[in-house]
Amino acid sequence: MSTPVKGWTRDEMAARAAAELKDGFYVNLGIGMPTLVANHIAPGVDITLQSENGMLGMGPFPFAGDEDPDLINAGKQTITELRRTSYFSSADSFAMIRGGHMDLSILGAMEVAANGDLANWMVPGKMIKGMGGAMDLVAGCKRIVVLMEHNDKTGGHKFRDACTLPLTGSNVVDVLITDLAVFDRADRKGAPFRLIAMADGVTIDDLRARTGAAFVE
Amino acid sequence: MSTPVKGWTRDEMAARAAAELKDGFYVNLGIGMPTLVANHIAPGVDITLQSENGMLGMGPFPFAGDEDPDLINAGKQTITELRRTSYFSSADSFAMIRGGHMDLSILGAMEVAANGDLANWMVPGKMIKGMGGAMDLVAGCKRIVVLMEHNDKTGGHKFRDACTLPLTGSNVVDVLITDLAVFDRADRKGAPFRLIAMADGVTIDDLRARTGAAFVE
Amino acid sequence: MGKIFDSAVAALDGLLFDGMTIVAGGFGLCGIPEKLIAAIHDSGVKDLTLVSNNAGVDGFGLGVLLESRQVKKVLASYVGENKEFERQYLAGELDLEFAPQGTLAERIRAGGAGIAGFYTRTGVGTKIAEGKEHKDFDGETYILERGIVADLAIVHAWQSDPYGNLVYRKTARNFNPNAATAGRVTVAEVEHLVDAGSLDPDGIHTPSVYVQRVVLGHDFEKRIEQRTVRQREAV
Amino acid sequence: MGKIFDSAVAALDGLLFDGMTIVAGGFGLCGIPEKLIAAIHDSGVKDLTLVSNNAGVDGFGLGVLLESRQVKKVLASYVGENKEFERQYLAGELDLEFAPQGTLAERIRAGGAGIAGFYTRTGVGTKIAEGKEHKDFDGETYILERGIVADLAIVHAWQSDPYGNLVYRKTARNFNPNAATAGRVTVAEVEHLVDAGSLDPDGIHTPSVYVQRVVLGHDFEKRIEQRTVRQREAV
Repeated sequence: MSTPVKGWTRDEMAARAAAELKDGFYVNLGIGMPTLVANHIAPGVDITLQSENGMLGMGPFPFAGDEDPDLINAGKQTITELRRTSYFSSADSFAMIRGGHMDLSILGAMEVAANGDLANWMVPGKMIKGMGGAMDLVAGCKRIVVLMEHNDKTGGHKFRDACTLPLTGSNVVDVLITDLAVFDRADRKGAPFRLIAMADGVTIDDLRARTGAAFVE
Repeated sequence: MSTPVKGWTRDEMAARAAAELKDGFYVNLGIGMPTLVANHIAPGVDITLQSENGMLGMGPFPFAGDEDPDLINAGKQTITELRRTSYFSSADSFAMIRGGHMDLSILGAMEVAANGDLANWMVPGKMIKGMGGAMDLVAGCKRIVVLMEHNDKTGGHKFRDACTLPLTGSNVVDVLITDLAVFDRADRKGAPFRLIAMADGVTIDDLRARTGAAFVE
Repeated sequence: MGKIFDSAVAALDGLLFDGMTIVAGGFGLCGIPEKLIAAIHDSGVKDLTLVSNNAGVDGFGLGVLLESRQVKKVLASYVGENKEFERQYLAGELDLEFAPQGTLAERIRAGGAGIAGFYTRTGVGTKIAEGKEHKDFDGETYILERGIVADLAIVHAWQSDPYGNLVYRKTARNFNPNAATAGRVTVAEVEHLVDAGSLDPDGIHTPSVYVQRVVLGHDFEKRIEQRTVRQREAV
Repeated sequence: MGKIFDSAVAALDGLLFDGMTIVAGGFGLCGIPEKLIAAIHDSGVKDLTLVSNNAGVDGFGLGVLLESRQVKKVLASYVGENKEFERQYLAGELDLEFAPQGTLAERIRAGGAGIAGFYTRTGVGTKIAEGKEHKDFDGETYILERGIVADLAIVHAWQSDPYGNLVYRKTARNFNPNAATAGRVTVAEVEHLVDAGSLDPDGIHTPSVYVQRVVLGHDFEKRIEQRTVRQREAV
């Protein structure tokens, strides 16, 4: 097909995603790679992080010895509070999400389709752990950014014309950041994904060969 | 028809209604005569009053000089708080009411029908002020007690086979207390109102003559 | 960030337009955003649809917008305290929609929470149910009520921090936290601005995400509608 | 009144029956009613339907009820931390229904609030929407989700006063206030019993009307699932 290219590291992908964060944004970061985004927020950009288990204004991990079992994030990790923090119930937390008050969510994915469909919660035949808050986040946040490897471990397409896995949401992805490239859509009314950046060393032919979805340049 | 009888005073009616209050009850008292009920709660019976503008544990009127514009009841009267008081939003207040958590509400009425229909919010042709929280209270509270004069000023029937005025709720009244008598129903599944007490000097013939609704003795 | 504005006029700058829908907190005259209402009055914006439990009184609260004829429609649960309201309504100059108080509160909450509609028993069998979808659940009949989203929410709070986290005081809370969630933009007038970190994070009623602009008010009138007192008993 | 009970066993006395539905607060192992779960385990009640965001872990939280095979069905949003759960589910011994976390929270709130059903966009176009009523509002498609009422709600709170007014602490609040509204009976275990009048009336999370019984727990385990820390930087 083509010489394998190295592409962006996970941290470089997170830095790309951080560029989506604008001053004053309220943001929910999914579990896994999206949490790395917090390390790349530009100076002067003030972001408030939501944790969907009931917290706005999530702080960093505690110092050893300061862990509080009553203070965790949605990944069940111990965290800290900030001077801006508020706590609320799960129903209030998802009212905030479902009601369109969160500016942005950054999530991982198994598959993304050309029409913005997202699959990230179950693989048929494997034990299903549940969708947690992912379906609510993709249905409710104003803008959804997905961070995922461009291909699976066998080189298979994860950015595809249609998802093969059960969906988390339909027509919900606005920005797709992979280790090879960045794509975005102007709207959710049929606009196609447009390539806006490629990792050093990736050619458009490489990218097309490793992509199962139509996109525009 | 019959010699007019004096019947119960408003305070006596309120005392009758107070007998419906059991220890530990959470109660909402409507505007007007129902507020008198608070004066007749038996010793040893601990009642928590709700005010639907967002308060549980309503205290008495303040002493002169202690009025607080931020502390009013649903009748917009200045009140006080108690050691048990909590405040909450209007949506939370009516979640409490609609969700069936209030044991009892005592309301005034213009008309009550034999099937438990209640009319207490509008008279066609007159300026409509609105139903406020009355429709929510009758739909949501476990038990509805109505306090009203048995007849209107011209002697017309207010307890009737069917209401003539627009309804506040259908099949919602459990107990009807008038200046002449007390009626209750075993359930809301078709049980008729049953006469359980009459004011001194009222005869059953008086009562039947002054009542437009079927009831059982 | 910069959510704190110098005046009610500044806090509303660019947000007002003719024909807009405004949801306002307050119950009677308790907890109403009186400074923001005054600024809306002064702006001259017109053809407003107001969503509020009550419509103020003659000369105060939302009543001032009725007097200046800036209001096209009111959605409320009770409007009994307002003569000018009555005059305009009876003259056919004002559109009026009633919602039961709990249904109104839940519709506002639903709008803020992304709930397009919900089923309630409140109003079944009454005029309020006419024309609404009916549906049976577990043998009981419910009606469908719709969520409400407004172009602007105006609320009154006791305290705000610099982030726009709000705390309300006693029964002045009422519709304010619900209204705050239901505006495409939400502006809060507050009695006290407090330092970052001085509010109890467990005690914040409206998290900052809901509040885009805050103005510190001065000399609030906070009028009492029914001044009721009891007598001190003789010692 | 007398809402305060001496032990979790006493607080649950007379409330448990085979085949019942129990809604439990907690997120992961944070804010779970661990003492009440242990007492339910010891009671031997079986064929339970559990409504809870998660199902505990092996040996702690709701996991103990799975191990003792007291559970017939679980309604949750995420059950990833529990091997025994996986074994029973794959063996067909356990019924499992998933709800998106926000839909689950709203279904519990709705049950407590007398809302039979509500329309949400969450899950439209996914397996979750299969078999559910779809309805368009303003050009967007929503699905109907149902309110949940349980025979019993069990919650964990930080403080209670003698009336059963509850205050939760930090993210241990989570599903607890919602669950507290959705039980036909609600029992709270608390870390601190405080005197009447010592809670701020503006800061109570669960008003007393929702709470029928309270038990003061001792020696809570409050296990941490993911102990994550950062390094102190060298000075």
